[in-house]
Amino acid sequence: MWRIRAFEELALRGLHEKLVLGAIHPSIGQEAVAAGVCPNLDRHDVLLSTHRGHGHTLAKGADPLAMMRELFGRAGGNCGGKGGSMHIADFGVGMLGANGVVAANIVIAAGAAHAVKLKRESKVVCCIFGDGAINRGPFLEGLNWAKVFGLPVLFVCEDNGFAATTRTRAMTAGEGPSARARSLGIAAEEVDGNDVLAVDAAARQAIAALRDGGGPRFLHLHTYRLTGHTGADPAAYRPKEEVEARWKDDPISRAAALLEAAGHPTASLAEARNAAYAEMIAAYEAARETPFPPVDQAFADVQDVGDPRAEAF
Amino acid sequence: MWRIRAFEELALRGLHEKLVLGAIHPSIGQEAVAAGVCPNLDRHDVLLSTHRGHGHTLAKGADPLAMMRELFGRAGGNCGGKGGSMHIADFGVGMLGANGVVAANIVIAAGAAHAVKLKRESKVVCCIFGDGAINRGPFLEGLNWAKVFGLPVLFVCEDNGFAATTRTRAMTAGEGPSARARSLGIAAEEVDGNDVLAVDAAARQAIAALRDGGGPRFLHLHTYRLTGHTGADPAAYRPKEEVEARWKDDPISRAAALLEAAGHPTASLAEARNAAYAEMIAAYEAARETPFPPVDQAFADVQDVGDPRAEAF
Amino acid sequence: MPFMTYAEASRAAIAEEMRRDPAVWAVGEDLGRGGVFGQYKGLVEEFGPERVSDAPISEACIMGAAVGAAMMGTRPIVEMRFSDFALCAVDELVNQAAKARYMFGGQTRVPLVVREPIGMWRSSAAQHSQSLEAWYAHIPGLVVVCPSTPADNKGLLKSAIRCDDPVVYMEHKNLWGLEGEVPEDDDFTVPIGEARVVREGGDLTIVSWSAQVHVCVKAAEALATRGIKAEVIDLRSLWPWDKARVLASVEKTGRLLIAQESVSVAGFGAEVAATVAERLHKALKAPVKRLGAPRAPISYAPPLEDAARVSKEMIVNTAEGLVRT
Amino acid sequence: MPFMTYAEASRAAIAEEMRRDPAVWAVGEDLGRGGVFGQYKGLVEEFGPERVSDAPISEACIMGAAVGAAMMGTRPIVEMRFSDFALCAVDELVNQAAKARYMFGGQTRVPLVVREPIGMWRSSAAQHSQSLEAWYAHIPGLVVVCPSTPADNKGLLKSAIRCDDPVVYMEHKNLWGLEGEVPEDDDFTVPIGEARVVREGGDLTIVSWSAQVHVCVKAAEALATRGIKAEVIDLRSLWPWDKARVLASVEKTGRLLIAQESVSVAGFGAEVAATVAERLHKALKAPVKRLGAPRAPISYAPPLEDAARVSKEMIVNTAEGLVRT
Ligand SMILES: Cc1ncc(C[n+]2csc(CCOP(=O)(O)OP(=O)(O)O)c2C)c(N)n1
Ligand SMILES: Cc1ncc(C[n+]2csc(CCOP(=O)(O)OP(=O)(O)O)c2C)c(N)n1
Ligand SMILES: [Mg+2]
Ligand SMILES: [Mg+2]
Repeated sequence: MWRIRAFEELALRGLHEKLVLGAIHPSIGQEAVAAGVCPNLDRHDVLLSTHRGHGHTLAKGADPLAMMRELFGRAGGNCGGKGGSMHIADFGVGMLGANGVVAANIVIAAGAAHAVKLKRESKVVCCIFGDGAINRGPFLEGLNWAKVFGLPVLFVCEDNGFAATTRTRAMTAGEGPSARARSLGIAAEEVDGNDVLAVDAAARQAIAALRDGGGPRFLHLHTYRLTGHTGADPAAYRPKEEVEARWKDDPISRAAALLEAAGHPTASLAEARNAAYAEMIAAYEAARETPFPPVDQAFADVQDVGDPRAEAF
Repeated sequence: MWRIRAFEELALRGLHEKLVLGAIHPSIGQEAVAAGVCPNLDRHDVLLSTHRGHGHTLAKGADPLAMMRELFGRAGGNCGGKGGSMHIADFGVGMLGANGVVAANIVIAAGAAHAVKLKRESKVVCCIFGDGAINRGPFLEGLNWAKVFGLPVLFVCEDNGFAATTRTRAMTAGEGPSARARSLGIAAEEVDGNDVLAVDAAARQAIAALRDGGGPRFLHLHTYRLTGHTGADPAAYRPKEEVEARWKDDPISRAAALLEAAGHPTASLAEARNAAYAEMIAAYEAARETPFPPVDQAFADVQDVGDPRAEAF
Repeated sequence: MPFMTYAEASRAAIAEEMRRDPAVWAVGEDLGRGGVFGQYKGLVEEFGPERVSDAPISEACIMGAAVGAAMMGTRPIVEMRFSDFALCAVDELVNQAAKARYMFGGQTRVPLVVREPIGMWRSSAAQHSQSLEAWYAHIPGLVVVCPSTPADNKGLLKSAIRCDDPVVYMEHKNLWGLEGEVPEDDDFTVPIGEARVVREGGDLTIVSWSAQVHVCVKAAEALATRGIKAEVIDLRSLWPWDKARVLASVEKTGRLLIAQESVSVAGFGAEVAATVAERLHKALKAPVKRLGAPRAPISYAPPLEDAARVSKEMIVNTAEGLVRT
Repeated sequence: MPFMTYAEASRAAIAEEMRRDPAVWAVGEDLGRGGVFGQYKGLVEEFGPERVSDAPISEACIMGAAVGAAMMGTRPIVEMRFSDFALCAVDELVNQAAKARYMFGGQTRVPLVVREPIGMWRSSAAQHSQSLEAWYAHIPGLVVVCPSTPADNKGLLKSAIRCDDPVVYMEHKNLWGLEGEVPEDDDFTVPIGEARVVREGGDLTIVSWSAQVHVCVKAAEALATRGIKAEVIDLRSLWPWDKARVLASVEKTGRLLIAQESVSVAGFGAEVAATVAERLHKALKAPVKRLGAPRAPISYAPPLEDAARVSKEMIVNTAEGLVRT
């Protein structure tokens, strides 16, 4: 979790220093979701994420330097600098992408799992999305699909209470994500998403069930976004007291307290924290030194047939 | 119900005589849905239907001659011959259209009810759709919307067990329509859709609740399509015995038996039947004598600004 | 005349029309807090949350509900946030809104305005940078408007709200902060379908729309220093588009250059070029010429993003080439 | 060479490619019973319901799932039934399938084929008659194919299935029953991007694609009886499109007529016309000319539906006008 926190704090610094040029969506305060879910996936398992995907991507094993380069739009970024934060992806570690369109990855995840089934592979697919995503059609279509075809997908609703500036509760009918999943015959569990151990346990169990071929599973994880929606959002739409109160529930502090209580020396925790920051600062420095990709990359990887250049023949 | 049956049998005759040129989707065997639901709506209430909408439209009060003309593509059809069966509509009686896109009317109905609320009118909106429609995204989005905004919509799932050649059961996860509605906090009731009295009672109650401002309601009506999906479909994908067995459950025969048991003279039933056929035969004959619309109608009602003709200036 | 930004001008247009006509309302995600670009700021305070309504993340339902609400006598303004997200609601716009009036034989109308901000905007990458105005110009039943100045954004948005047809209203994200003089008059509107001659000239005609117009004007200024007088025409709307004005200009200049930010292949520039070539073949002193984006998605990295732009230099060089032919 | 229909040719193409490559599979509504036009008949019997899969009515998920499945190493064929319904899945096609390879910097590919039957077909009216090939030609990342004959439908569909890019494959509903000779050879493919010269001639070039090609051929026959030799070119694919072939032909004939079934305004004909006008201005003996549908939805009533068609007579008359200029 410290690695995620450090990465995003540096990404925010990059934003202010105009090294990061597009929008970034920090997951500060939500790290227990990434840290609790993703380590339960093997490297060859597949993960799909959201616009708020740095943490998930790191936790799936992506290289922070390549990620920082991507956020800076530099050569050697995971996507060669062409995607940026909202399209961060590392197919080498089974991370099939953040997505700039809310809920779009839900149907893509269903299809990834469909391929797993067709190819008789043993992989599982995990798809993380926000609480705002459950009101889009693909949520219904993708969950229905996964259940109908009995596919190994773990759907994870990372519920931070907000969709941009809007409290999702006000725009969500009924009891919410789990009730919807259950109405589709999908076993669903609700967990405190800031309790990394609880998330870990629930994810482990659900993923084991997937591997046993029981069809899709659903986790609803309650958390809170401690920052603005984007790096530029002051989040003036919620009272300061609310945010302050939620800082007390910071998943990192909670985990640290647990570890301390379990006898972990405070020094070793500080060490972990310092190592995380050192790693991410190094990534930051190295990324800023990396050049932008060569301009001809703008015309590469478009498609095999047909030349993208307007003047081409 | 006899009027609907007679209308559609004549429409099928029109298909075979090449008077009806596009596809038609008969609701033969499903008439109790239209006859049970629609008379509970006032004329100024609003109805939205499906590609299989002749019965609903008639039961909402549309003129069968104008409808038959529409099916024949003639002048004086409800849509001036421009829509045909799949776009049958009669805004004069609050029938806002069949729709060629499955589930599309669910979100449009939510919006119609939104206007009712904004204008502080007392109308209610009724939206009928098939069991196949519940797997499309607009089902989720429209129901969620109606509930979130507390809108007066009666959602009616006309469940005939099939989506074209596919048994919907096989493509539908979970317990089905009502469970999904309930997961969105919408009160839902399941009714024998071939029992016109039961449908009528359920619809009456639900519509009364709408008028009391309780937000959307949901009815799930079980029925069976006794014909093919379209007028041209031999429905070879289901055993003859299945269809024969279902003919015993024909809602018209069931209603007739009830009426007879209640002491209605058989003759008066036959009279009603004969009157229905006479009415529809007259519509058929009058429609076939009606000319096609003038060609310049192809360019009318496109839009106020800009001329649709390619050569126009 | 007061000075205001393109975003402020749109707010003024909506406020005036909402005051004028109680049937007008707006719906979209985050509108209660002013919208993602602040283009609804202050409106909920004046008109309340029913008429400036939040929405769930349900683009298909936002659009579809607007269709139903429009058929029932209200006049919704639909906010899609980025035109890219409107791709989640294409059935509702193209199969429903655009066709309802026609396929129901004139029984209904669908007076709605869909705001779909377009264009490249500081490293927004492939899913937040598209300009698909050509798509909607191709769809019968839709009106397509692409304002380039604050005054036009007020006047055209007011016309769009008053229009009885569905209007795809495409503001450019890079223009939100652009300032300019904007008439205060409540009755000020800009008619849809009339191009604006931004700059007169007799040597060649440059046709453009949306943010690209400003690049064309800079190019025309540079051309003027080289003795070339370019007439710059801002189409303002793509359907209907002001054929008469464009043809009259090209008849005068004998040369046509079209510059667009959107992808060149099958873009709207092709329609303009083809129309002029069809009608003014003999009057043309040089071939018609288009400049547009390559057929590649938009990149995040700035130098790659820039590779998709039609720059002032490209316009100047191409225009010179045409005139020196 | 065996004789078969356009629909049968497509079945043969799929069967051969499914035998050849176990990664190929098909998914869509009603496929298990042969598909709504019988274009999958017999396939489920040979390949089983996993590889010829039914689907719920979930166009967005059919398309989106295909994107995921394609990224994971399978090669889905997606059936949309009518291209109109593909409008329920535009985000999945345009924001996801078309852009994934690029925006992830080449880390993945999305080898899928979307079958989207287009065109007017016996009173199908506004929501079942559209031809939106121009839309997809405008979208970077997509390949667009519009076969007009049984042989091409086999050869191009096989190429589409083998292609590593997402292909929008638009068959014309009115051609399903068209018969023609079709090579049996498993290795027979038609390369994407090569136009077909249907008929040679030196007086003018007629460019078309999809079902409209057959109307053009009839028009060319009629023109021949009047002493006018028209060269008819079937583009076969709109992206990439065979510019070289079209330009060479117009260089020879000096005249270009484009005929398309789809709406003329902002249609693909504009791209062809603009390209030729840009490059061959001096070689043109007459203005380029387009014929296409009016900018109106398609009607149900046959005489109104016909009013949207580009007829043989219109082509003949326009061609004569160009040649007699
Ligand atoms: C289809 C679509 N609609 C709207 C947006 C704009 N948008 C980006 S993030 C966001 C909020 C998403 O909320 P949620 O799913 O809860 O995720 P969170 O941001 O809270 O992590 C919105 C509305 C989008 N990207 N895609
Ligand atoms: C979005 C969309 N997908 C597919 C179709 C083709 N189609 C027409 S009717 C139909 C079956 C619909 O089933 P259901 O909703 O149960 O209605 P029913 O036909 O049984 O009345 C299908 C798949 C369509 N019209 N629209
Ligand atoms: Mg959220
Ligand atoms: Mg059904």
